[in-house]
Formats: sequence, structure tokens, C-alpha cells
Amino acid sequence: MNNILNEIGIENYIFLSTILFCIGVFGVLYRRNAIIVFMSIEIMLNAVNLLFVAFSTYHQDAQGQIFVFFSMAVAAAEVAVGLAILVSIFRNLGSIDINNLKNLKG
Amino acid sequence: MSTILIIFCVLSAVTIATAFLTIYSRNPIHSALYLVISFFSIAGHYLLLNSQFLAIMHIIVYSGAIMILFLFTIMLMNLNKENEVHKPRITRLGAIVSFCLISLVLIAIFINSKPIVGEYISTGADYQSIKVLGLVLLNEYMVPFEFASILLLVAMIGSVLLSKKEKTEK
Amino acid sequence: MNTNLALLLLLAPFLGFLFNVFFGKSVGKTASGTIGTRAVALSFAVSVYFFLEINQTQQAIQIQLFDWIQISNFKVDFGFLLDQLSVLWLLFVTGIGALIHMYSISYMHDDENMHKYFAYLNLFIFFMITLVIGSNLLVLFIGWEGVGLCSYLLIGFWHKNQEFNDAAKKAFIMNRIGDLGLLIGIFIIGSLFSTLDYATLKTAITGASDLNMYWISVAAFALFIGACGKSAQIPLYTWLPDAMAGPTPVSALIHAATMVTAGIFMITRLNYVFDLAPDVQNIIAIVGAVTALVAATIALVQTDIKKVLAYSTVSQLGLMFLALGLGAYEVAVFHVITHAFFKACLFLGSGSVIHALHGEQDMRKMGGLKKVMTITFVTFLISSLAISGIPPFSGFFSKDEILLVAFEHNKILWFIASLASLMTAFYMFRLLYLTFFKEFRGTAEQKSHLHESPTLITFPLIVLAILATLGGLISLPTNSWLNNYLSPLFTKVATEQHHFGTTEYALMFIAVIGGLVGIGIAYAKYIKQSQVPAEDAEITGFTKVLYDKYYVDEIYDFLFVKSINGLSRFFRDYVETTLTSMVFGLAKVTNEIGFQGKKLQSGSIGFYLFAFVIGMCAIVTYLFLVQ
Amino acid sequence: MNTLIAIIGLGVLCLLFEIFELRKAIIPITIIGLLAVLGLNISEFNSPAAYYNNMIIVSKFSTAFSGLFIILTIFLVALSHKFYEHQQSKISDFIAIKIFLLAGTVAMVSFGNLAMFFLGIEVLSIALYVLAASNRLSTKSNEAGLKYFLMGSFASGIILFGICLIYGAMGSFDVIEISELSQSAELPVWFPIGIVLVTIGMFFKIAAVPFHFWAPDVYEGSPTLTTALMSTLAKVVAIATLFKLLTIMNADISPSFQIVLVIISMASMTVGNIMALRQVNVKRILAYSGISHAGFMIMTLLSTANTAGTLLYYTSAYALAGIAAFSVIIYVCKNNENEDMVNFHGLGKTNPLLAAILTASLLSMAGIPIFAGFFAKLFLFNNMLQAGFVALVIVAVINSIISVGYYFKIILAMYTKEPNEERTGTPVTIYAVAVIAIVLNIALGLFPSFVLDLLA
Amino acid sequence: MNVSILLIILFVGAFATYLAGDKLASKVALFFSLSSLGCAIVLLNNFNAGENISFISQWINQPNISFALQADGLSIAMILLTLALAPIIIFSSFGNVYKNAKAFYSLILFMVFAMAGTFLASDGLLYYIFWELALIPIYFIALIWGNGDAEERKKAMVKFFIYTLAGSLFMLVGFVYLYQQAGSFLLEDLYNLNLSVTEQLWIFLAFFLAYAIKIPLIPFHTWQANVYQKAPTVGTMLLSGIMLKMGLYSIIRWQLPLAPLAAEEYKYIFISLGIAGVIYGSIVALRQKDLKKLLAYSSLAHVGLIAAGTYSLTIDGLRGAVLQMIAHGFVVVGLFFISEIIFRRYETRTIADMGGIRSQSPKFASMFLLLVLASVSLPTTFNFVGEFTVLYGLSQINIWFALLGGTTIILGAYYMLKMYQQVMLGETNTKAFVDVTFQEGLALVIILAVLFFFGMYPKPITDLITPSLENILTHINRIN
Repeated sequence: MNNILNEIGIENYIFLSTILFCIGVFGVLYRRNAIIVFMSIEIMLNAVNLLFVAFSTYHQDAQGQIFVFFSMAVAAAEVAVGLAILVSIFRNLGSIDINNLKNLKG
Repeated sequence: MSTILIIFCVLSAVTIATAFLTIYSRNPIHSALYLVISFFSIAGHYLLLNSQFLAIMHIIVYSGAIMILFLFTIMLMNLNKENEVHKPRITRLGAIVSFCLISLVLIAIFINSKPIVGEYISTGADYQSIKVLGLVLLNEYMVPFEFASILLLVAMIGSVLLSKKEKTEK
Repeated sequence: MNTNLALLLLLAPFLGFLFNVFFGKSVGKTASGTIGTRAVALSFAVSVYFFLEINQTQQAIQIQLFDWIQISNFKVDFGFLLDQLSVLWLLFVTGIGALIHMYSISYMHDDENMHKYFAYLNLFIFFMITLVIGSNLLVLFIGWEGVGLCSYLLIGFWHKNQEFNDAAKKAFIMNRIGDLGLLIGIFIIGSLFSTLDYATLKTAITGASDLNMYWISVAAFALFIGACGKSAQIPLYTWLPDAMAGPTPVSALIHAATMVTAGIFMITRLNYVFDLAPDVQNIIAIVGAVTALVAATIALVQTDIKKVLAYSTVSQLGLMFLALGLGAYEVAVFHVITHAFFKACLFLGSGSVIHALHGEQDMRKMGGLKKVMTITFVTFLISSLAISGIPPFSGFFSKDEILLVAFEHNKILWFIASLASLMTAFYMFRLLYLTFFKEFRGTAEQKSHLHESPTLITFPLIVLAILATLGGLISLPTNSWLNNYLSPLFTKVATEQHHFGTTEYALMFIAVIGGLVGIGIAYAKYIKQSQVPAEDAEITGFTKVLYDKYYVDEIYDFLFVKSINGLSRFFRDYVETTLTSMVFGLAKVTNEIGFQGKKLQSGSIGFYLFAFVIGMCAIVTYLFLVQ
Repeated sequence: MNTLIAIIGLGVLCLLFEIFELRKAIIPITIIGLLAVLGLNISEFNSPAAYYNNMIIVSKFSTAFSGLFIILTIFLVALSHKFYEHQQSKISDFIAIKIFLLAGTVAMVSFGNLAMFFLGIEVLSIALYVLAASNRLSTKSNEAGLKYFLMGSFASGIILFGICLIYGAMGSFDVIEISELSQSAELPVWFPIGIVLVTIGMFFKIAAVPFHFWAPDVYEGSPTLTTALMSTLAKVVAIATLFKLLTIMNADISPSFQIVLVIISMASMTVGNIMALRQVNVKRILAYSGISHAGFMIMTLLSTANTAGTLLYYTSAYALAGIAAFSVIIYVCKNNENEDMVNFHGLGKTNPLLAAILTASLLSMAGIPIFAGFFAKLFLFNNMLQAGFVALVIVAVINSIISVGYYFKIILAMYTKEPNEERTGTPVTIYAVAVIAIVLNIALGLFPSFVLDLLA
Repeated sequence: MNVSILLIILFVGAFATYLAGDKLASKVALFFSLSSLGCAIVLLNNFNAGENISFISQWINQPNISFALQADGLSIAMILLTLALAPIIIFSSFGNVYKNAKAFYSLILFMVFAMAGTFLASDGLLYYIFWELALIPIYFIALIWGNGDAEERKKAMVKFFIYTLAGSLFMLVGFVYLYQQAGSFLLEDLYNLNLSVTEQLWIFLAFFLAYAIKIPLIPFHTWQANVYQKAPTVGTMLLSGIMLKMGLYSIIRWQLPLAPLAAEEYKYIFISLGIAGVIYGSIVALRQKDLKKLLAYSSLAHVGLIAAGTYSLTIDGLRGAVLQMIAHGFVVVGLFFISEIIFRRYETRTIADMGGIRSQSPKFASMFLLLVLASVSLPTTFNFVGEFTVLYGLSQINIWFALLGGTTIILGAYYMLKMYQQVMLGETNTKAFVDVTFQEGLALVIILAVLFFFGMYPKPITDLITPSLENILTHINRIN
């Protein structure tokens, strides 16, 4: 099988990942629902994962893909902890609107 | 334009669009579903890049585990309403500005950077079959692999800690 | 031997001081006074011994005790120089000092702090001796400041009265202005000649070929400022009349006979410096003459008996400075001595009067004391004649010599001096007439207590009157013992013995006539017409200006005291606060920024992340797009 | 490597103790265990080696810092006894998380592969998210946890992106390979961008301006012991890791990057100090103080060739002072809703010893001699002047002056105000930790060579 | 035996005092301060006999810092000043009862320790450490045992601390910079540096800031009056008697020899600043209502002259400055003690509330007067020797400096006598004033004895300090 990078070019992957990453950033800034913010972060991580795989192909090296595994593990762990925190907040406040979380300031 | 490029473009468009919709849609459930689609399209990219194992893994972990967790939480909190008030305009403006800024900056840098010279030459070596991945992961990357378990252990203890009621509270 | 004696001379009054400080109160008043007097008398005895020895050997005695101050190019010893000049000064300082101590035993007997008084008086004698016998300018400076201190203590002796304290303070501070001048002079001399020692200095000056005339003049001028302060010359004279706040014997001792002559002593001591600065000498002469005249005019209308005498002192000191300025050092010294006799006598006489009147000093409330206070009157008369320059009393000789010298140099100065002499005769006899003649004008209460003073008071008066009469003998116009005695001191050939021609005799005659005219006017006014000076409120016109001393005190007060106090308030209230707020304003601003900055920390995750992203963009842009 | 394994073993042991109902023994055993680990760590000091395909590289740098982390963890574990008095049932979880966190930190300073680095930082972060939110009934703790979590994940994303770009440029995660490649060939621009992004992510962890906003809020909201952990251990780890990262990956930092570092350093110091001036909450004050100290620590990155020792010294001094200060805060505020300065009123009278310790630790942070904080600043200034950053040193000096303002506010509160509550009880562990920490601090001040020369 | 023993005694003393408990603290402190004074005298003897009493040991290898204590004549003189004043100050506090006395006296000894260290240290960094260390005890002494409104005191003290620290931190930067050039903090290595004029100027200014604030010179003096007023008298004594001498000493020891070209180049400016301080301080002192504030401003005036003397870069200026430092140390301690004695009886420091004391307490009045006279530098007092030498040194630079600096003898007399008049003279106050007690009297007599003895025979001190000053001066002149 011909290598696809000859056809697509690594730059395109970089651009795609960057845009995806930036959308993630945008989501973090744009939304006030903690869960969506959270999802945005997942988008960011996925963007990076995609880039990892692309680079892995580019270098023809397995390490990039291995790293994606770790990245997934991290994402899973973060999700577990993050959702636990969210649930705990929801229990205390009845809301997960991050705009309501302004008690600590100054 | 080759087929692969067309597939790439379509997949990319889907990925970006669904990612954007994830953020844009008001209903958290919709967001979650869009995100699932986005993840699938990313898995499509993986397939395109010929890393089938990773694609499967990705679908299992993200769509299967993480997204279910999300959905579960959304349901638990009963958030499936479009009740979210938008952030103040200034904040949204700030978000958009920073989005444009960061995209522009990053893309500008990548465009500015000197183009990758030379053909991409495939050596033909196997680097992404399950076998190779397994070997690398469990030989070279044995320590991080083990350490990832610590990570998950910490996450587990943490989740328990955050949810467990104190016994001494009387 | 000499060292021990010199130390005895110096330390006797100091021990008297210590004794009075520590035991004066317990031993009782008379004992404390007696011991104080004996201490000074002992010094007098030693002084006489030294006088005899020096008069015989014509050799100055140098005594070095120890190193005192180390300066880069020289070091200052603590040492004594006993020569003709210092011994002469010692004689009348300790002599008159002893008499006044004796006088004080009686005069101060009613004061509860008599032991303190004697302590201060002894301390004064100690410092005066230091001043006189110091072998260099810095030891002189010890005495110089020391006598100033004692003057301060004694003027403010009755320290419950704040006015007296003000007077004391004023005296001290004005003296200090002069002292600064003296110090500056010392600095310049020190750096020019690398020594402050009189003897070395003299050889250095006489031996040197190329002297820096400019700096010598500056030094001389600075020293003269010092002398002005101590000897109450314009512009630093105003403290002396105020100093009359002290007990009268103190006025006699410090503010008439001894301390105020320190300036003359110093200039005479450094005559070789002043000889090199003719400009400064001219200034001295002019200042002296003007002081003599101004003070005399003020004295014309004063009604306080001691004030008259005080201005008279200033005036006489002015004459002495005139003589100094004209280079006639020995004449100035001569007048110092005669003046010491008669002015001390006058002060003590006035003290006797005040004592009799229980503290009354206003001449308008006196009169007719001739009958009750005969001895006081007679001695007072003799001294008045002496100061008025009537032959054959001592004042005639000394004053006449000054006038002669002045005439030789400058007719205007002579005229001013003569005018001052005439006025002197007038106001002295005005004083005499108002006090001793006619009827008593005080209260009946006072009248009933009028009495002649006790022996302890009259004895010094008599002695001083005799000295005032005979004092002129030491320097007769044609055969001056004093000039010969002092001649080793001077580098210039001492003023040649006057050839007594017609001019000289005519001048002498004019002077005497002048004196008599003054007396005559006084007689006409106060005996013939029985005038009594008007009450304060009724004084008008130029008399008022004179009575108020040309408003010099007010002017000084306005120019210096008020302005410096105003400045102080300004500094305290505005400059200090501004400085503080400037320095600490920075802290305030920082604090305020911190307070405003708290708003930035709004608690909003969105904003925090926004800042994060912006910061990241800025860094990345700077690094990869700008560069 | 052995250290890392032993630490993980200890963490697992903690969990086992819970199972065997030996809660009382957990803390003593853990402390003893950590001491043993410390000994093990020291034994590794002079035998640098790379383990498992360069995954873990044990060097002097890593062992020295690991030692510091272990010591700090010992203190934090010792404080746990008193702090979690009322949460006995969770004690094993708390302790185990701390131990794993320590494992993460050790992995971070001794990584030889970016995968280890990333996993280490994630272990650290996730443990901290949990600890920050661990007081589940307190809304403050919740808020702190969520804030830290969201922003921390965001920063993790940035770091990951950075790593990805590095990988894209180099085709390897092995730092030694990367280092060799970075010196030889012409690099794609991805590499420097990757480095910068990773650096930015680490700046977030250190709380450097403008990535610092989370710190005051999270410090204030978190349980005090967690705050202590964040402000001492976490910050030190982050800066040490960043230092190592920059040292290993590109030997010479470009001049423009230096300018960025200088500006961030200055901004951190200034913002931290100025913002601290008007705070009333002691934890917030220490948070801002931590930001300013981050600025100081960043200075070491400017001339990495010879500042490793200084960094170790600075971080030790700062962390020890922080531990002492926080143990006093734990004592003072144990019964209070908040940590406002009011609670410290009159401490000089009610508890002179702890007041003195807090004073000493604040003086150390302010950089007053003979405390170690002074020498830390001195050595730092020395290095910076040597490298020619005069303006930076001047700004640092001005900041030291400003910092005295708020440190002394606390001291004044302790000594000039009247106490408003009785203080009872003498919690031995808190005393012991505070005293030992401050004594170590002063000892560092008196014998700075001991630490300074470790990495010379 | 070397000088480190002094520091050890004081340091141990500080701890022993704390352990002795509140009742014994003052006595223990006195004992230790006296024994350190005794040791210092023994050391002086050894020094005069030519024995080496320095102590040097390597402390930190990298950067190269030594624990170097060196004593030349100048240091010994300052040490003796410190250690002689310390017992007097401690002794003078016996009439007061302090809360938590053990901490109080312990802090005093600790401060003395730090100040002694400052005078002895010959390694730049060690010196700096002692310099800063001296600040902390006085801060606490003034803060906790001070008088007046607590809030205001707090503000004043924080300002003081930050202000002085601000100055000294720049000095630290200067030191570090010097270290870069010399590779060592040791005094002699730093002396041997050859820096350009610009470098020297910056070094000079960095040091100047530290010293000008500490001493203080105008316009950096704004902390002084407030702190002097609000600190307990013991603290004020320590501050004015010894601590400000640290700054003056440092000018001579560190600033001038390290930046000689700059010092030479700009000496007119700095002399003028000192002299401006003389005049300004004197004038401000005239209208002060608070006795301690007045004394503070008088101190400002005096140190202005001393500083001018040091910046004159002549042997006379330096020697006079050192003499005047010692003299001023004793006088100012005496005067502050006087204010404390009045305060003990009248509970006030406002001058307007006093008056007529002299009639009731002759002994007190005499001693006060003698101190006033010493303060206005009457000949035969030590102050005169110092002031004369300083002014002489200034006159060698420019006669106007001497003249303007000399106004201190006029203005000084003015405000001191005015103060004396208002406090002591006049009608007897209705409030009873008990004459000095034996303890108070003893302390004052010792001070007066020192002042008058050395006023007449300053040779021992002059001989002690001159060689070291000449040595420093050769360093200053090494380039010219």
C-alpha cells in the first residue's frame, strides 16, 4: 500500500489537528457548562492524538502510537476524576455552571 | 485529486464540524452525541493512516468508555435541557477573539515554517501492526506502561475518595 | 616647679568649684564663699609669683602637659604659655576675681543657691585662667568656650525667671557665633602654618618669606569675628546688655572686667597675624569706633543703672578695639587694665546700691544716696571721673593714648572716639547725679531700709577705687612701664614713645575739656534743672529710638530668630511631611495597585483561561512570528 | 529507579494496611518507609545510571531533587495525622495518594523519555485534583478542585501538544536522542514550538504570570494540607522538571526565549508581590508569595549551565519555609472557617513558639539573613549577575522589598494584636514538623555549601 | 584568643538570657554584656601587643564566602563603643519593668551581637548578614515594647524596616557585582579591584542608599524621628547610639575604599548632603514638641557632620568622624536616658508639659546640663575633639564646608539650650520630680566620665584608630 502521506502531506494533518485543538480551546473558553468544557478538553486531547498518529506514520515509528495509548489512559483517568469532582459539586450546589463558581476570588 | 485526499477532506470536514457542533449545541446530550461522531471520524483518520489497532482502541476507549461516562453523568445530573444561559457577551467575544488568535498564530507559524523537503519515502518496515506495537509497548515502554497503571490507580483511589462518605460523621 | 605652680594656679579655682559642687551645700554659705574666695586668692598669689619671675627674667615659661588633639599635619598639646601678656592678664583676672568673690560673700548671702554661685564663679576663674595661659589657640578655645558657659550659667543663675534664661541663652548663642569665627580662623591658621602653638606660630610667621596674604587676612577676619562675639562688638554686642540679668558681681567680673576682654587678649596675642592684614585692622578700628559711639548714644538715655554701665562697657570695649585696629596693642591692653579697675568698681558700686535698695535698678527711683552710702558714693565718683577721662585718674591716661593714636591715624576715627568720650562723661555723671544726688525717689519702705553696705562689700570698692585712681601710673605718657614690659610680645617695633609736642598737649586738653563738658551738661540737666528721665511711656522722638537701642534687638529678632523659627516650622510642617509622603507614597501607590489588581482576580475560570491563551499567543507570536 | 519502585511499593502497602484494618499504623509506617526510601535514594546519589531503555535516568540532579521531595512528603505525611483526624476512614487513601504523587514527582525529575515525563506530570496533577477537591462537603474545596482540574487539564493538553510537536520534529521520545538531534541537524520549527508549549504548560504548574490565576483561588479553597503540598512540593517539582527539560533538550536557550523568560520572571515576581499586599487570607498571601517565588525560580532557567545547585538550594529553602509556615497555619486555623489574618492575632502571646516559627519562615521567604531564603536569593542574584541580567536582579531586589510588606503584615498581626481566642492543645506532630522544618531551613542557611555543592 | 569569642559570648548570652526567665533576664544580660566588654578589653591589649586576633575560616565554597572576622584599630574602637554602650543601655533599663523581659533582653543581646559582627566582619557577605540581622531584633523591640498608639507604631516600624531593608538590598546587589569581579567577598580582595569610574559610581550609589537610609542622611531620614519616638528608650538608644554608627563605619570601611574614584569624583555632592543635613536637622529640631523627636533631629544634624567628614576623604575627616561617632554614641545614649528618666516621673515626653525640674533635682539638672554641653561639643568634652577634627578636615576641602558645617555649634546650642530651658528651667512645676536614683545616676556618671576623660585625653583612641584609617586612606588613594 502506498503511503498516504505522499498523497495528503503531513502539513494537512498538522493543520487539521491545530484547528481541532483550537476548537477545543474555543470550547473551553466559550461554554459555561462544566461538562461541555470537559468535552472540549477531550477534543484537544484527541486532536493531539491524531497528530501523534500522523507523525508516527511520518517517522514510520511505533512510539507515536504507543504514546497515544498513554494519552488515552490519561484521558480516561482525567475523566474519572473530573466527573467525580463534577458530581460532588453538583451534589453540593445543584449546578455545574462554572460561572457560579466565583466564591474564590480577589 | 486522489481518492485518499477526498476521503481525508471529507473526514476532516466531519471532524471539525462535529467538534464545533459539540461546543455550539446547547443541549449537552447533543454535544455528547456530536462528540461521539467526531471521535468516530478521528478513528476514520486512524484507519486512513493504516493504524487499525489504534482505531479500534480509540473507539473502544473514547466512544465506549469515556463518552458513556459522560452521558451517564449528564443523565445523572439531569442536564438534558437547553437551559444553559449563554455567557456574557464580553466573555463570548473574548472566547472568539482568543480562538481566532490562537488559530491564526499557530497556523501562521506552521505556514511560515520551512516546508518539509523531500519525498516521503516509505521504508516498508512494519511499525504499526499489533505485533510491533505490543513488542514496543511491553519491551521498550514497559516502565511507562506500568506507570500508567499507577496513574489509573491514583484516578481510582481519587474517585473513590471523592465519592466515599466519611464514616466518622455521626 | 613651674609646672606644679601653674597647675596650682589653674586647679585651685577648679578644686574650689568641685568643693562647692559637692560639699558647698553642706558646709554652709559662708564657708562655701570663703573657700571659693581663698581658692581664687591662692591663684592670685601664684600669679604674683609668676609676674615677679617673668618681670625679672623676661623669659616666657612654656609648660607642656600632654598631647591633646591629633590633626593630620600637626598635633595640639595641652600646654601653658606664661609670658608677659598672660601674667598681666592673670594678675587682674585673679586679683579682681578675688575681690569680687569676697564682695559676693556678702552680696549673695541671702540666696539659697550660694554654693552654686561660688561654684560657677570659681569655674569661671578656672576657665579664664585656661584661656589666658593656654599655650595654643585650642587651649585658648577651651577657656573661651568655658567662660562663655560660665557666663551662661551665671546670667541664668536665677533660673526660675525665664527672661533671665533667655538672656543667658542669647549670650551663649551670640558668643557661639563668634566662636565659629574663631574656629574658622583656627582652621586656616592650622592649615597655613601647621601649628596652633603661639610660639611656633610666631617663628613661622616672622621667619617665612612668602606668606599667603589672602588667607591670612581671612583668618584674621575670622578671628576678629570671634573677638567680636566675646567682646561684644557690633554686630554681636546685644547680648551684653541683656547679660545684666545675672547677679551684679557677675556683671562686674565677667561682663566688665575679664571675660569681655578675652577678645582683646586674643588679638593682642596674635598681633603678628593681624599686623599682616592691614585691611582687617582697618575693619577692626572702624568697628571699634562705631561700637564706641553707638553704645555711648544708647547709654545716654538708659534708666536701668546696670544697662547704662553695660553700654558703657560696650563703648569702652569699642575704644579698645579702635586701638587694636590701629596697631596700638599695648594701648588697648592699658585701657583693658584701667577699665577693669574702674568698671569693676562701678559695677560693684551699683551692686551696692541695688543691694541697699533690695533689687531696685531703675535710676528714676533712686536719688540722694550720697548721704547714706558715703563709701559707695566716693568710690563711685572716683571711678566715674576715671572713666570720664579726668586727670589724674587712670582712665585719663589710657583713653588719652587711644585718642592720640587715633588722631595720628585718622581724624574721623579720632572725632568719633572723642565724641564717645564726651558722651561717656555725660552719661556717667547723669548716672551719678540721678543716683546719689537730690532726694530719694523710691518708696518709703525702701527709704527706711537704706544703709551703707557691709565691709565685705565696701572693701573691694575701696581697693578698686584706689586702683582706678592710680592705675594710670603703669603707663605714663612719657615713661611707659607697660610698653616696655610688653614690648617682647610685638613683632613690630612698639609704638614709639610719643614725642609730646603741642599737638599732643592740645589733644589732651581737648579730651579733658570734652570730659568736663559732658559732666557740665549732666550737671546742668540733672542738678540745676533737677530733671528726672521720663517714664517709659512718655519717651518720644529720637530719645525713644535711643532708649529702645535703635531697635537692634527687634531687627535681629525679626531677621534671625523669627525667620529661623519660621523656617523650622515650615520644615517641620511641610518639608518633612512632603518628604515622608514622597517616600512612602511609593508604598501607597503599590498598595493601591494591589487593591485594584484584586479585581482582575475575578474568580472566573473563563477569564483565567483567556489570560492563559492570550499569554500563550503572545509568547508564541513573539518567539516565532516577530523574530 | 529503585527509589521509584520502593515508593510505589510503599503506596501499595498503604492500601493493603487499609484492607488489614491497620489504619493507626499507616502514618508511622509510611514515615519509616519514606525514611528508608530516602536512604535508598541517597545510596543512589553517586551511581548515575539509565534504566529500562533510558526510561528512567538516575542522575545527581534527579536524586538530589528526589531526596528533597521525599523529605517534603515525610513532613506532609506527618502533618496528615492531625489534619485528617476526623477523616480516619479515608486516611489510607489520602496517604496512598500522597505516596503515589511522590512517585509521580520522582518520575518527573528522573525521566529519560517524554512518556515518563507526561505520565509523571499526570499522576501529580490527578492526585492534586483529587486532593484539592477532597473536602467533598465544602463548596470551597469543590470549587478549588474544579478550577484546578479544568485549568490543569487544559494545561495538560498544551503540554501534550508540545510533546507531540517535539516528537514530530525528532521522531523520538528519548531525551538523549532528542538532545543529540537538536544539536546536530537543522530542525523543523515544530521542535522549538513544542518546547515552548511544554514550557508554557509547566509555567502553569509553577503558577507563573500570566498562567498563575488559578493559584490563589485553588490555594485558598483547598484543604490547608493540600495547599501546603501544592505550594511546596508541586511547585518545586514543576520547576525542577522544567529545568531538567530545558537543560536536557536544548543546551543553549535562544536569546529571544531568554527575553521571554526574563519578562515572565519579572512579571511573576511583581504581580505576585503586589497582589499579595492587600490580601487578608493567609493562604492567599502565601499563594501570591508562591507566584513571586516562581518568578525567582524561573530566573535559574536563564543560565542553566551553573544554576542547578542554586535551584536546588532555592527550592529547598522555599519549600522548608513553606512547610513550617503551613504547619503553623494548620494549627491556627484548624477550628476556623477560613484562614484570615484575624485568626493569627495575638499568636505571639498565646503560642510564642509557633509564632516564632511562622515569623522565621516568613523572614526566610522574605530573604532575611541567616535564614536559607536569604542565601537562596543571594546565590540566585550571583548567578544572574554573572550571566549579565542586571535589570532582572534590580527588579528582583525591588520585589524583595515589596514582599517584606505583606510578610510583615502577618508578623504584625501575631505580635501587636490582642488574641481573640484561647488556644489549647499541643499537637506534637505539628510542633515537630514545624520545628524540624525551620531548623533545617536555618541549618541550610548556616551551611549552604552542603546543598549547594551537591550539584556543582 | 580571637575576636570570635566576643560574638560567641553575646550569642550565648542571648540564649542564656532567654532561658534565665523574666526575673533574672536583665541581670544575666548585664553580666554577659559586661563579660564581653571585659573580653574586648583583653583583646585590645592583645591587639596592642601585636597579637593576631583575626579569625578566618572558609564558609561557603561556591560562591566563595568566608567567615572572616578581622579587627584593626577602627573595628576595635567601634566594638568597644558597642560593648561599652551595651551594658550601660541594659543597666539604664533597670528602672523599667518590661513584660516578657526574657525576650526583651535576649533580643537586645542578639542585636548587640549582630552589630558587633557588623563591625568585625571582613567578608562582604558576612558583613551584610550581620548588617541585616541587626535589623530584626530592633524591629521587634520597637514593635512589642514601644510606646504610643499601637497602630501608628506598627506603621512606623514597618516603614522603617522596609525602608532600611530596601537600601541594604541594593548594597547586596553591589556586593554581588563586586564578587563577580573579584571572585571573593573578602575585604582585601575587594580592595584590590580596579573598576572603571562608571562601575564605581553605581557601586558607590548602591552602598550610599543603604548607608544614607541607615544613618540617616537627608532626604532619607523620614523614618527616623517617628521610630525614635515610638521605640522604647532602650531601643532608641541602641538605634541612635550604635546602629547608626554601623552606617558611618561602613562608609569608611566599605564604601569609600571600594569606590574611591567615585568617592573622589563626587565628594563635593556628598559632603554637601551631609552638611545640608546638619543645617536642616538643626533647624527642624528647633520646633519639635516631643523630646525624643528633638533628640532624633539633633542626631540627624550630628551624623550629617560625621558623614560629611567621612566623605571628605582626608585623614582628619575620617579620624574626626570616628571620634565623633564614639562621642555621639555616648552623648545620645545619655540624652535618651535623660528623656527616659523624665518619662519615668512625668509620663510624658512633650516638652511643653515639663519645666522647673532643675529646682527640684540639682543632680539630675547638672548631669543633664553636662550632657547638653557635650552634645553642643563644648571643649573638654569628647565631642569637641571629634567635631573639631571633622571641621578641620572639611576646612581642608573648602572653608565654606567648615563654615556651614560649623553652624552646628550655633544652631546646636540654640535648640539644645532652648530645650534645656523649657524642660528644666523656669518656675517649679507642680508635679514633683524625684532626683535621680543611684542606678540612674551611675549610668549617667559613667557616660559623663567617658565623655570628659576622652575629651581631655583622646590619645588612646586616636592612636588606636589612626593606623587603620591611614591604611584605608591608602586604599582610597591607591589609584590616584
